[in-house]
Amino acid sequence: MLDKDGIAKRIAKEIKDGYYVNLGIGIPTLVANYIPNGINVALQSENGLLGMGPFPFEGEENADLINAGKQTITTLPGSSIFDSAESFGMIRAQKVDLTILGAMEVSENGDIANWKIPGKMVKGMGGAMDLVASAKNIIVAMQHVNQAGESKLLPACTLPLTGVRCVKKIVTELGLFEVHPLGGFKLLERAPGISINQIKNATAGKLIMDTEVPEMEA
Amino acid sequence: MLDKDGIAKRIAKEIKDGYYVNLGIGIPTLVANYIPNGINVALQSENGLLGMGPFPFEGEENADLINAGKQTITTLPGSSIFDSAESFGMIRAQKVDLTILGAMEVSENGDIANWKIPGKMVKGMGGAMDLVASAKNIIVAMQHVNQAGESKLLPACTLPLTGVRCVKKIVTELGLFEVHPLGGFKLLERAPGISINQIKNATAGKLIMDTEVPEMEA
Amino acid sequence: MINKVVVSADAAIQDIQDGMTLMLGGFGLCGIPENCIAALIKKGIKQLTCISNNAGVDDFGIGLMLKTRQVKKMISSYVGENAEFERQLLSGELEVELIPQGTLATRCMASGYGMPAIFTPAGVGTEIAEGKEIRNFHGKDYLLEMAFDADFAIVKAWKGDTAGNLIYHSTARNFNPVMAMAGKITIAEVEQLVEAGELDPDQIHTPGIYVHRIFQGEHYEKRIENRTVRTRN
Amino acid sequence: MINKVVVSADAAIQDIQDGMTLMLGGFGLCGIPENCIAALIKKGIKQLTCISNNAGVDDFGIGLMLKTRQVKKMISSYVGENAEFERQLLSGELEVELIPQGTLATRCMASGYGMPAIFTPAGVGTEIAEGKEIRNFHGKDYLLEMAFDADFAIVKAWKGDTAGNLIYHSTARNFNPVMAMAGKITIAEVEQLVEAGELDPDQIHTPGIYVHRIFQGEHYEKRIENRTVRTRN
Repeated sequence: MLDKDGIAKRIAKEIKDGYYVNLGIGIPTLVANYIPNGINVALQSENGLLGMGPFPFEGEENADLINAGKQTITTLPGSSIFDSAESFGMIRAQKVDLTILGAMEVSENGDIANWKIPGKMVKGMGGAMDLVASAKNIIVAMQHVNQAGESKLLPACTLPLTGVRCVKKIVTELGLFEVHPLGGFKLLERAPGISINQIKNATAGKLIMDTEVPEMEA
Repeated sequence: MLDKDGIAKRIAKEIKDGYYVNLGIGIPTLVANYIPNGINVALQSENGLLGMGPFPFEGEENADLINAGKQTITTLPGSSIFDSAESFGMIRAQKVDLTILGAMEVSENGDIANWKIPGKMVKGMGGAMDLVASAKNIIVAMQHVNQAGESKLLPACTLPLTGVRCVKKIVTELGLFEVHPLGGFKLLERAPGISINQIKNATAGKLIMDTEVPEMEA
Repeated sequence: MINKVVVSADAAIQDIQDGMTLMLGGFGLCGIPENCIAALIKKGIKQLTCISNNAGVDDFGIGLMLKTRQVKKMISSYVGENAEFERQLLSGELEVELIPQGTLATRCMASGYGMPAIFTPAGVGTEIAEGKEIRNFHGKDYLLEMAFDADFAIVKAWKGDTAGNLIYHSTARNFNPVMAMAGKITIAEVEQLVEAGELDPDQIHTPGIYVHRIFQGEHYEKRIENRTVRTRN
Repeated sequence: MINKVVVSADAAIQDIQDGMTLMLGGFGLCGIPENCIAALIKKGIKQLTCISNNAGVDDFGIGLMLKTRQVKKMISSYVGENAEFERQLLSGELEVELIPQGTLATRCMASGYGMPAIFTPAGVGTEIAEGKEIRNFHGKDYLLEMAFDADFAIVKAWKGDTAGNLIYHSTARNFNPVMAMAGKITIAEVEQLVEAGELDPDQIHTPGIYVHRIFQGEHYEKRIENRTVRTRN
């Protein structure tokens, strides 16, 4: 079974040299720690920054330099700053190669719900609806089941949608899944020590797999 | 009768303190020379400059600094540079207070034709169609009649239009005219030494006037 | 050049009326017009509709205007951690319209660019699309979203000059330039106000034509919402 | 950071094919990609559709590509003083589409902002509106104009870094930033190429994400089309 860092680490392998990547809040943020050596990427923060660097050293925080999670961060050599309209302009124009974000539910046709639970205080969708409507490649990082033990990989989402037919891959603590063009979650890799049966039991949506499903490399 | 500088001088009196003004090629360019003392204006050049200054001194021309007429110019303290989309964005958003341009024909409902003569090589409309479609105040500077001696103030334009119902005032060598909201050219001022009859004879469109029409102040 | 300087935040906001629609720049607590918010509270202008990406926190930013019940409606993309906000929302005292962040930014920009409406795919297939016109271009669906119409835009910049030109610092830029373009009247507060001519024309982020009033603010707190650091080894 | 540097104009344009659509930055002869134009002529790529505000003059800029009959179609707002252009146009060798300058710029920007179409009042009531959808917003008519679709955008900047970030100088900015955003592949030639980190992130006009290839050009002539001066007293 993967922990949060394990999920982030597996997702990091999906990043190719030269990618511009937008990382959502939560597990996706951890992905930055596992980008392989020799892979040059630039992180886009939708509040208006390309080339986001690590957190500043203590005492070097700058209130004017934050990421989309409102965390103090740094720039890297080659960074650029722009306004919010240009930021979402480059997102809509698909200049960002990969978007990694969390989800409450994903459906077997790639719909995603991650912004609203009816009856609970709604904080807003932030930039998520723009990102999922435009990104050419979206990977979801999430737990396989919710706190009630129910599968988050569903035939259809039950929560209000953030976007439709947009998720390409999902990494959970149990494995790596691809959303099949004709519908269904195709299991590509099992997490270390996880059996096919464990995955079947935790997946409410249609599960597809080849006869042999490899275990994820460490 | 006004010469070109006289026309420019009369138009300059229409400029109010704090105006942003776009000047077209030809007579309108001369208006910059007659802006009254104490009137602060900023000239917008649609290739991407606010705060256009005079021509550079000989030897100080900069190939990177030109106006919409491709003339070498200078900036003034407080100038700003921007791209072509932002330039026409501010024009469309009516941030430019006054547009002054030349015309081949103006109709009595304020239509303007100034870009194309059928059968002749067409060079293009440049920024004129954007300017006339968006400007809240347009003054036309032109000769009252064409080279064939025909009136350019017409019931309806005969040439292909640049924009419709947009011209507010016209200054020719014969006088200052306002386009009446219900149609017609209202004569507001006669050029020095010009009689009402001279103006009537040179104006094909409907001419409107009060019983007394003052002569233009020098 | 045209001089846009006013003496203070109080002077800058003096004709803002109850019931008006304001755009307020900033992302989270970063790049917010602290001085103008204080002046709006001091003057007690009420029933405001505020277009702002966020609503501040309980004791800073727009949160301060919520506490004094000056806001009738928030138009935002994310309203974050704000207990008073939540209380007013649940009690029905406060109206909230949630909009995708890119749509919010682009509806501001549309206004500044004289475009009455724009097309965006954000929200297609979601409840955001309800009642909106959907149009397909090249096989993809887009929503038609209208340009915002705001009585005032209030922005915060780093440097500004007397002609109203603005330069922002780092990610405190965010929504400020697109809102600066979009206000019927735009008020800019700056950390440093300089004479026209001191800023390089090539480095202006917001040309002065968009700015109607400018003043140098004071006592910037620039609060950090989420301080994250690395420790040195 | 991602490195976008290529060795030369020849390398930058090596996969441009006959019949493609190119955007070329510049206004008049100001801010034009001189090196790439020379490389396109050297390689002899033909049947090009060129989106560019102007078409150069007889012996400079795009005019050079007209002389070598490499251009099938020009999409411009003003085609100026160019005898060869006029000859080819009248003889039917060259196709020309004239577009209002603001529409041209905004159709580039729309492409870079992922907006499939925009509304503009420019051309309403004129022959430009023929066959186009007209829509009324708040009592005013607008034309629906489509985003451009260009295989390559070729722009010229003053400074650039290895990550593709660009800074333009003075009014040589013009169409370059909006075209840089809009190309499927964007090539930037710069007068000075520096290492990533040497440019201030706040002063970048075109973020590197839009630029696929960058190189330092040489022998910039920067010809002046209309030299106008004052004499000193």
